[in-house]
Amino acid sequence: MRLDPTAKITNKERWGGYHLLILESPDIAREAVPGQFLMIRVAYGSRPLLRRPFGVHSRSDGSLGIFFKIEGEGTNLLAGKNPGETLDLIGPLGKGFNLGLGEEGEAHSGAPALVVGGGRGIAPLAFLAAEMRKNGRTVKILYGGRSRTDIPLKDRLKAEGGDLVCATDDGSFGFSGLVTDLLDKEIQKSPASAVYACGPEPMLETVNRIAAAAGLPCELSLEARMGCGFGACWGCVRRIRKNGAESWVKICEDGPVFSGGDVVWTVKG
Amino acid sequence: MRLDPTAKITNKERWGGYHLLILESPDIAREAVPGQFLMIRVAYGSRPLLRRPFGVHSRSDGSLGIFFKIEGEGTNLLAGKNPGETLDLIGPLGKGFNLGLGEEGEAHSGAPALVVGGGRGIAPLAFLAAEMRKNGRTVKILYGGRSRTDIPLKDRLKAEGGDLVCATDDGSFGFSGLVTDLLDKEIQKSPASAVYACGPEPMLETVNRIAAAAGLPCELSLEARMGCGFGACWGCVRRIRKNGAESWVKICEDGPVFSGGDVVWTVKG
Amino acid sequence: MTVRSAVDLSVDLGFLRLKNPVLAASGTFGYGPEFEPFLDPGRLGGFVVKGLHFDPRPGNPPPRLAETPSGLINAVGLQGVGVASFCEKTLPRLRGYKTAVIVNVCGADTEEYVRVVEYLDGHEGIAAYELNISCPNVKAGGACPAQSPAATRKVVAAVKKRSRRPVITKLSPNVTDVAAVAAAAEEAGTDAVSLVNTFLAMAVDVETRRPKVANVYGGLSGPAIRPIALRMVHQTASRVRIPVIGLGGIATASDALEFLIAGARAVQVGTAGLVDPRAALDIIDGLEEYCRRHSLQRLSEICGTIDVR
Amino acid sequence: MTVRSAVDLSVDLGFLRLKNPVLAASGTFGYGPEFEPFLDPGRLGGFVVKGLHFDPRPGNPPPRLAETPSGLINAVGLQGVGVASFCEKTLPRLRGYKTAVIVNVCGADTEEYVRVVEYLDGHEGIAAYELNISCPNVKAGGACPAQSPAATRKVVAAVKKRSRRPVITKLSPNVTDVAAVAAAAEEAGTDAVSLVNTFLAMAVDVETRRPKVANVYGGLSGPAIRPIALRMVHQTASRVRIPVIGLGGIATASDALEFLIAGARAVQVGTAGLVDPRAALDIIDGLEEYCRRHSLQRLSEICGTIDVR
Ligand SMILES: Cc1cc2nc3c(=O)[nH]c(=O)nc-3n(C[C@H](O)[C@H](O)[C@H](O)COP(=O)(O)OP(=O)(O)OC[C@H]3O[C@@H](n4cnc5c(N)ncnc54)[C@H](O)[C@@H]3O)c2cc1C
Ligand SMILES: Cc1cc2nc3c(=O)[nH]c(=O)nc-3n(C[C@H](O)[C@H](O)[C@H](O)COP(=O)(O)OP(=O)(O)OC[C@H]3O[C@@H](n4cnc5c(N)ncnc54)[C@H](O)[C@@H]3O)c2cc1C
Ligand SMILES: Cc1cc2nc3c(=O)[nH]c(=O)nc-3n(C[C@H](O)[C@H](O)[C@H](O)COP(=O)(O)O)c2cc1C
Ligand SMILES: Cc1cc2nc3c(=O)[nH]c(=O)nc-3n(C[C@H](O)[C@H](O)[C@H](O)COP(=O)(O)O)c2cc1C
Ligand code: FES
Ligand code: FES
Repeated sequence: MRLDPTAKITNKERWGGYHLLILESPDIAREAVPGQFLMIRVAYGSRPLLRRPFGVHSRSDGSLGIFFKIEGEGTNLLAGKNPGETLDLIGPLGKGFNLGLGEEGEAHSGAPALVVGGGRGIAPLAFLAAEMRKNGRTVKILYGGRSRTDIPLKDRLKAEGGDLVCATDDGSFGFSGLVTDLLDKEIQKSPASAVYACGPEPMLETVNRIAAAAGLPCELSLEARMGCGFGACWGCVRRIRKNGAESWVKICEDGPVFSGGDVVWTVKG
Repeated sequence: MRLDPTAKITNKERWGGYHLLILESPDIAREAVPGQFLMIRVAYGSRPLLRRPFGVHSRSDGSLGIFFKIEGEGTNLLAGKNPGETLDLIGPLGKGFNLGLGEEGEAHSGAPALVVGGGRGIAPLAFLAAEMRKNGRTVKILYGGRSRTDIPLKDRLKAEGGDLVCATDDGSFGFSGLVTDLLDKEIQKSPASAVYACGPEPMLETVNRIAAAAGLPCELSLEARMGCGFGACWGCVRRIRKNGAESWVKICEDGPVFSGGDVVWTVKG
Repeated sequence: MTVRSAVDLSVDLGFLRLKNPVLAASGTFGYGPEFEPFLDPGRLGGFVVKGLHFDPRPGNPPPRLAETPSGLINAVGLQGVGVASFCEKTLPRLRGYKTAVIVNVCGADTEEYVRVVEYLDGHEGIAAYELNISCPNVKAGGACPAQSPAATRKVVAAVKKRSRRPVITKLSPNVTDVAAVAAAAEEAGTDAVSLVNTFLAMAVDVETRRPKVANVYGGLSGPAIRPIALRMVHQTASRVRIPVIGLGGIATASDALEFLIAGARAVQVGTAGLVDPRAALDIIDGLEEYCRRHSLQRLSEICGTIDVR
Repeated sequence: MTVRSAVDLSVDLGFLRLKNPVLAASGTFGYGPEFEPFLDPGRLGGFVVKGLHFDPRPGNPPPRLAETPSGLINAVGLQGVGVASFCEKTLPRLRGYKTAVIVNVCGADTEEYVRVVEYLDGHEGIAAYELNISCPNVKAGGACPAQSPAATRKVVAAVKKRSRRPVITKLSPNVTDVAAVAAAAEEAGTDAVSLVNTFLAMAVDVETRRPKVANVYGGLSGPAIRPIALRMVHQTASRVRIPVIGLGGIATASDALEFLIAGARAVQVGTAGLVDPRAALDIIDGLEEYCRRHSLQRLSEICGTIDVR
């Protein structure tokens, strides 16, 4: 974890409201593992005031990629940055995915790991899939979005040589329906060793239920508005079960990746 | 006076910290007279919150020029705008110069009008000089700055065919000394019909004293931080003598140009 | 062809029906005519004229304004023309506007508030008074009646006894318990409360070591104060039965909706209108658009519907 | 070669000498170690540990944060590990820092404040206590002892009677007269006051009509509040003799200088450090640069030098 106030933007790509930026930041790149994230300062002055969190989407030779969707003021400002400009980053932050989930002594060890991304949730999963494949693990990516314009990385992920199945809610590309329906189908069809997911809350809850029902280990990357990203403000908590007891746990420090079984979906009281 | 939320920037020039922008805004351009100003929104959102005032520096075919110096956040943002982008303007605002000052029945009617600009104060005076010349009046511009880099418009003003004398505090170009010392010298040397000035407060106070001592009519363009620019907030007042009585008068509405004799320099009580 | 069903934006304050809930705030809309180049005042729910004392007032020396992050400090000090000049020179013009004209009434003491109201009572074309008992720029140190329930009660009761028109009492945010002051005003008979006036504030020029406004303290307005103003409006609306008019940093329809949902019956737009003189109209359009999107026939349905489970 | 004469940035609070006047504020600096990746804590004037109750506390449900123009609303609700865990697991590490460690002390009632202080008194490595009697995120509706001079007097007197260490009382801005509360704390024996804690505030999601923080109200911090905080610090410094520590929206050296010039003896940096974890260091460097530019040998010379003629 470190501050790099002058990470240079070396490349930029755009698909509608989705953007990819490549940032040169050798020290942070060296340390980053899949599932970790960066806190990026989108403006000086105070509008907006807080940094914005983005998962590490790719890594190569001292550079990191982030892939993001324009949601509001911060992401809009970020989308306006151009190669040659610099960005102020903190990273890598949080705990990443367990790349060996479901491999040791589990029922379907050796079967593909299913990686389920909804919309911009694909961001950290691309890095995860790439690293797992480097480790020799078989990976199948399930990539869903509302419409074909919401799965802009499909060609690239395909080109990277992996098994990829797409789903769109409106049926404009690939499987017609929710990516969770696709997951259900895939799990019925053939064995899998583990499920990793990132996306909107309702999707994650369903993924978790499906994985649990199938007896598959599952890791989910969660989100929350973050004040700092490095554990100092206690602003980003989520209800998590640890050794049987529930408590408010910091997503930025103990997450953003949690074991699906530890996440409490409905808090009582 | 009107709002033009989408005045297109058609040209941009830069000399160190000084910038020139050409804005396409036919309706405002048609109405503008020398000495009037524009209120320009430099950012959406609230950082900075208020518009910034800039004198009309030039006009041609439906376009207006503004010439400004980077002083802080607002001017810095403005300097970052590029041709093709649009700006949100209100204008033309305030009352302009009396272009016939010192012409009718005054002692030196026919002698040149002296136009004294200090630093960015040259901005509205360039438009004034151009219009007076169009009206057939002889104009001599006295243009002062700290150093040669602070009188970036010297070549251009010269090229526009006018009489121009420059002064720099450090003697790096033209007369060595304050532009007010130059004014003193010029007035001693040859007759003049009137004095118009814009620049820092201490300069204006001295210009006023020199003009008064020489018995010359004098108009000054004043500044104040402005909340609105169109008379609604009463934030921009200056002590002004009117019919013998002093009061706080709105610079944006009753100015920014005032007769030198009406300005109260030190307020008592 | 789709027929757009009409959205009813009107709000009923009991004593006054507004065509929509968006008013221009006092001191930021001049006397009214200043905005004619930019908008038809008839499109507004109403506007509040700049604060009027009985006699003309000189106001504070400059500098009167300082900018802060997302905020504006002003120390204008209620410079103004006085009631006589207002009624003679400005009011006739305002009568032509097809909107509610509310006059912001100021006073150095209870007696002056009453005198101003009595004078205005003799002239037509005013929908209501807004009692400005909360201006931080007049007394040294920023004290004002709205900082105490007792002082509030006194001024409001005295004015209500004489006024032939409805009275809105404008509250100060510079208090521990704004709802208690609102309750005092309600007891004393005010027809509505509006809040907030500006927050007493300060900025220092570190090079000269002098305050950035000559009056030392001034009033902070603008988006910076919105979250505090909104909390105060919510507290007040939860406490009193009279209508609450919310303001403080409103610049967009979404900002206005926050106040309405939190319990305000109408809103005022101040500083935002200085920056964008058409802000109030954009807000009105945005409210209509919101109603369509949420299939609301009447905007007033959402007032006070905040869900605080 | 020009020899740069040393600038003395140290400030003397009477009970505590700080190497420079810049402290990290409570709740925004974690327990301390969170910032080790970014800075050497030994460069700070000091830091205030996150608020500690006697027992561990669960804190409020999320969402706990909402962003507003130039501001941050938080409703963390003092989630924390409790004194025992702090003294056992964290304090030993803090003893290695070459800076003043101040512990922010919380309590549900006077008794708990006293219990926390007594427990901490048994452990070394703490320079002073900061009594947090001003957190708006604990009681429903945001009430706290610092909203009343009487309640403040009671807590401060009780703690001062037992504490073997200096006590800084942290004041709330949600009051009519902050200087009166400061005076009450002074009478009750506090060694210094720090102000301000956060402003009680609210934001509403207009699509869901729910508050943006689950606790309904939260505390507003950040640059938005600076002008109000600065006014309060000026009022307080003009009233009490004990040192005043100023905070609220400080993000740059110039911001810090505003507070020092207005009468603060030291400052704290809160929200700015969440955004830029090195903000406090940049401020210290900026203060030194200011002293050089203004040929000041000692920064403390400027404290309270505001010119309000
Ligand atoms: C650990 C982590 C990793 C993330 N990685 C990515 C990524 O790789 N790519 C990507 O596109 N997005 C990612 N996000 C979400 C991204 O941070 C938000 O979309 C962004 O902060 C929105 O900022 P904004 O100013 O554009 O929107 P705002 O105007 O601030 O908000 C717009 C909407 O987004 C919501 N939002 C704001 N901040 C967050 C947040 N921190 N988490 C969730 N929702 C938020 C708001 O509630 C609001 O509904 C990540 C979030 C977290 C917590
Ligand atoms: C009627 C009028 C016409 C003007 N015309 C021009 C022009 O043609 N060209 C030009 O370069 N400048 C002009 N100015 C000054 C220009 O408006 C300010 O330099 C600008 O607003 C500074 O904004 P900022 O955000 O960059 O600086 P800030 O960060 O806001 O302030 C930087 C410094 O400038 C001072 N300042 C800020 N606003 C004003 C203001 N309105 N008047 C005077 N000082 C101010 C501040 O006190 C501070 O010392 C004019 C001002 C007025 C009132
Ligand atoms: C320049 C200025 C002048 C003001 N004058 C008055 C006034 O005369 N009477 C009054 O009640 N409020 C006055 N106010 C306060 C506003 O009406 C309003 O309460 C405050 O600015 C908060 O709203 P805003 O953030 O939308 O501006 C003034 C505000 C400003 C900025
Ligand atoms: C996330 C967060 C947590 C806070 N926790 C505490 C706390 O535990 N104790 C306390 O006295 N103040 C707490 N505060 C208030 C700050 O210490 C400070 O008083 C306030 O934020 C204003 O300063 P700032 O604008 O520099 O942040 C907290 C503030 C924030 C933003
Ligand atoms: S974002 Fe600050 S603790 Fe997690
Ligand atoms: S700037 Fe608002 S009245 Fe002049």
